[in-house]
Amino acid sequence: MTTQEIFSRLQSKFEDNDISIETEAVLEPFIVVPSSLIALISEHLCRESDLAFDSLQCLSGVDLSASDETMEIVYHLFSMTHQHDLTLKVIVPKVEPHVPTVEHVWKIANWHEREVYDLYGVVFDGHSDLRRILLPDDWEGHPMRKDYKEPEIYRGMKVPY
Amino acid sequence: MVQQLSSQFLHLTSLLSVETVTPSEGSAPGGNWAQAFASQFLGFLPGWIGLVLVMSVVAAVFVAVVPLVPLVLVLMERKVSAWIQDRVGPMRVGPWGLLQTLADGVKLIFKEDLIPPQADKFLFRFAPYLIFTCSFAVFAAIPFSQRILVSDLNIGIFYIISISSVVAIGVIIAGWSSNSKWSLFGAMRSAAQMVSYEIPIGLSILTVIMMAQTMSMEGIVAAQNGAFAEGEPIITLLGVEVKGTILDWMIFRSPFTFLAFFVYFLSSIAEVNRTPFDLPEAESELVAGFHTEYSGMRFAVFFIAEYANVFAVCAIAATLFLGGWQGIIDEDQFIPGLLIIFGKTFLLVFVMMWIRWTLPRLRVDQLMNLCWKYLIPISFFNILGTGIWGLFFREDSALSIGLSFLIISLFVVSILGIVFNSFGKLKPADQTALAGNIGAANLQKLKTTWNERHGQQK
Amino acid sequence: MDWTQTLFWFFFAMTIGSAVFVVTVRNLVHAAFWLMITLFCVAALYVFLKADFLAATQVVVYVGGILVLVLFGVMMTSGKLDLNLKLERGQMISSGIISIALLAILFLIVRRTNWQTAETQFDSEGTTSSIGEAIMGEFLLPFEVVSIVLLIALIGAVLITRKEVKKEDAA
Amino acid sequence: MLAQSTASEERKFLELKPFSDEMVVSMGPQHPSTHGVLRLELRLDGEIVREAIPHIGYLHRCFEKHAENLSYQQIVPFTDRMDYIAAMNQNWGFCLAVEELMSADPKFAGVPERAEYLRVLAGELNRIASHLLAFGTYGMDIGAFTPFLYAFRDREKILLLFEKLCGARLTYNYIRVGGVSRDLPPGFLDDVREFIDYFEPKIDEYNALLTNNKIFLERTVGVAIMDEAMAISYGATGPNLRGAGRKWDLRKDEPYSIYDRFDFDIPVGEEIPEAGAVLGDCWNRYKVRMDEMKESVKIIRQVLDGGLPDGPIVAAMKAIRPPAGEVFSRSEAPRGELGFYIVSDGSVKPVRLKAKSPCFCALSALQELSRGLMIADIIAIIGSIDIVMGEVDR
Repeated sequence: MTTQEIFSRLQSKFEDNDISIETEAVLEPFIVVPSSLIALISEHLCRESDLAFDSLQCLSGVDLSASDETMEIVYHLFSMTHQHDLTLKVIVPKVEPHVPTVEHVWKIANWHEREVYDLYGVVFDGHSDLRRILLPDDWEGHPMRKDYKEPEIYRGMKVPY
Repeated sequence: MVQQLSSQFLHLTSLLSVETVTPSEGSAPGGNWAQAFASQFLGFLPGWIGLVLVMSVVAAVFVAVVPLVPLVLVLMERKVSAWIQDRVGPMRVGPWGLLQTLADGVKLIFKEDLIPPQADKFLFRFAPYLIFTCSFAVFAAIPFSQRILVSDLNIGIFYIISISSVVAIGVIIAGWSSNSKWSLFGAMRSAAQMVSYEIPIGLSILTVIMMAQTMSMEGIVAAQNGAFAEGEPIITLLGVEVKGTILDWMIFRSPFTFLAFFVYFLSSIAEVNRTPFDLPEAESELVAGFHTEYSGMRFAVFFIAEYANVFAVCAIAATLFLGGWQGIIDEDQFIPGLLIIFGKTFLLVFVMMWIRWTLPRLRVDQLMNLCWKYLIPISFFNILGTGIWGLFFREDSALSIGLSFLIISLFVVSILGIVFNSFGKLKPADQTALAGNIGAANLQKLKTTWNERHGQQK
Repeated sequence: MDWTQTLFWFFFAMTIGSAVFVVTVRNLVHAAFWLMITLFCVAALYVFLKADFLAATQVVVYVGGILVLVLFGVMMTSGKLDLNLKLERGQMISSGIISIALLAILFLIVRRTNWQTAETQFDSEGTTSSIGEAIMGEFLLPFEVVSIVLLIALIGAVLITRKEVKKEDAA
Repeated sequence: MLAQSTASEERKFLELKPFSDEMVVSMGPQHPSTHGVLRLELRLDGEIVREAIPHIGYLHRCFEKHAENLSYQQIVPFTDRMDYIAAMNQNWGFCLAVEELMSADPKFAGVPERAEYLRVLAGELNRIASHLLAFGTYGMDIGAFTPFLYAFRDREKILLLFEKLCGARLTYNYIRVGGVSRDLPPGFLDDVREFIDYFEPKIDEYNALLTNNKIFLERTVGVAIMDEAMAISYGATGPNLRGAGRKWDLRKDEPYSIYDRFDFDIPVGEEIPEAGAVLGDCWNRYKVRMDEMKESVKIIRQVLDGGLPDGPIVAAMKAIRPPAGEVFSRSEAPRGELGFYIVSDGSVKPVRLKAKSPCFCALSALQELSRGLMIADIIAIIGSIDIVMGEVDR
């Protein structure tokens, strides 16, 4: 199933919402969904037998530039059953970003979301164990953001060397 | 030359006999020996001071000489493992790396002796010595030839069991006092393991005691001497009287002792914490188990004690089941008994090393399963069988030994037959399963690859 | 004084001294350690009595078995070793009375027993065979009864400590 | 004869009622068998593990942040440091992603054929080296020391080949965007042939030594079953997924490079009721790796027999400046599917680079896998999912 078909499926299912597709001038088309819907849509995509996106390939945060007001969270989905793939994007504000978790849909989302929380500061609502994963627990800030300023001192150690 | 040396060694070692400690008059020959020695050379001193002096010297010699055995074993282990693993092993220190262990020992002595700040310092220091003492005290009752025996106790083998059971305490104390959770785990595992495996060991030894009807180590060795030929030489070859045979050895005396030997050997591997039963110090699970926190000389002491234990259990196996210091030649020992028992012991030690460098490690529950569900029932069966065997054959005769040999060979042949016959008929999946059971697939595959290669060369 | 007597008194003093430590030391594992010394010294005293089999049994059973289990139990409660083991006044009095009573009984027994003196001839073959004959002969019935009691205790212990639940729907 | 392996089946359903307090032990970051600096927070009831919580990040080197400040070619050496056991495949995965991104650019002619062959050769050799290490260390985890040394003996030969090929033994930086860094040294193909002729019978020897060993079977068969659904949900790929019985290999199912030209099988786990082996248990995960080595040998043999085409080894291009856009590209590394998500704004540096590490996904399943098993089983699991912390932490 192509992204376009899936998009129309989603549109008919979630009528009143602002789901859009980007196919022009990109290598891989993707669908932009509102952040409040991502959990529902994910569940739909995973559970429907003809979609059956049973595998979450990757969940990444993207911050394109320091001047932007928003960040993206990108979901790369893949169906092992039908061997088709799909890219979902969620746009979140940089100030207090909140996204519902998809942990209950794909178990791997647990760690991926922790990583995005760690590096971008996106809070995944409903996540069972939202802690930092790669950085120390007491690290300040979210370093993968473009506007991140590294601290001068961490636990008495000089950080920039 | 060797006999001279060994008799001199006897002069020293026999003085350490426990009889000298007991308040006895004329009952213990060993005591007399030491007293005579003391009064002859140290007569100017009050009797008991001289005796204590002599005993101290002997003990010092004993403690100085016996650690040479672990020294050799460590090197042997490294070389054997190297050969098995397609390497050369230590090569730099001395010719063929012969002095490697010595160098390691020196290194360990000069290493900083670390004691974790949270450790129970008194027990932490004490534990290695407890293990060391117990490991070496065992040697006092092992007869290394007809003359080299520190003390021929009435309860020889029982004394060995009792002393070696104390090692478990040393391990527990070492693990607990380190105040490290890994050490504690090692200690708890070893407590469970050693206490459990003492049972099959004890029961297997009991079958031998039942056959020999004595607990004295000398007595057990004597019981394996010429029962078949009843003191008369079977054959005289080139002027040498061949008196005993291998069939006199305890292992072949009845089918049950044959089984008991393997039970004993397996359990003793567990008792000395070696792969596949090295759970107390499983390095991939517990870092180093009970001696995780030890360093320097204290670690070396553990190490030495471990190898002393290995040697001791193998020497005991050789004594109980394989005829001890006796060869199959005459009583005057054409080859010195010391060499014979060392040969037998090192053979068993080699098998232990072979096993260690080949097999993976069991899990705790499997270890306990093996002990409680297999080895202990087999041991009880052995005891029952030995009792019944003893009822039928009150004295060992040509009949009993022949029958025993027949049963054992039938047993072995049938097992081998089952294994090799059925193997080719199985599906690959079954082969895998069976291979797990007996390792025959390993043989089979090696055989085919060998054949292929040699076929190709032709 | 003969040197053997010196040794005897040495072991005697060690037994009493380490036993005192067992009850006074605060740390449970240290107490177990001193108990080990006590048991060893008692074994040594058995040797003086020429009861070699008994001495070895003492070491196997008490040191190699029971003490290991004691230590095992202590380690299971690891982390709780710093408990304040101070007694209540009431416990103090009651335990004092019991101890004194026990001491009195022991003393009476010691006084009334007809101790065999040094003239008694020991079998130089050791005591092993006579013990074996006694157990397998005169005291066969008590021996068997004791073994059955132990077996029952063993089974009971296994039942109590290890409860395995088979969960059919676990997968 | 000792036991059918019913014990392991029993243990699957074994639940011990807790009688003692929980004990919390840190396994790692310094521990012999956590394969690097993994820390497991073990909550134990005696030997039984109630919960094993992985803590990662001890080897976090900010790969993704670094990458945002480097040109594409400069990132390649950083990928070496991800999975340092299979650095070739990491290079390759990254280059594939960049090349896919550049394919929109008409000036980019694509990777020359000779380079593709060289990549396959290097990649498959490295797969063997990686699986050898997995096999050796797994043996050591289970307690057998000797397989480890055998594995290293043979891995050494591969490392020597790589040293000839690119001068490095561990971090190769060989596969570059658009091709490979240098051509074959003289006599290299003969050396490779000599090696695979030597190595192929060794696999059977290793199977005889370890795979079919009774104790090894007891330890691994039926332990920590990760079935297909669970593996997919956790994103576990590669041998971990194939061990669960799913025949899925990007080299076959979504062939990249020139893998469609080669004839090879995809080994999957198998049920062996007699031995108690269940799909997705530790043994099957391990066994798949052993079988994959044979398949890699097959591929290498085809590369050697087919004859390498002549030609350039790197695509002609001025600067690596992919057009704006984004791409998510996957490749089959020894430890599973390695994905790179690259967002480009048309400059020489990526705006965002995310590496989707197979070990990261597989490791996240550890917590669920280890519940109710024993300490020794935890070791068996870590070894069987074959993690490299450099890749997990990036």
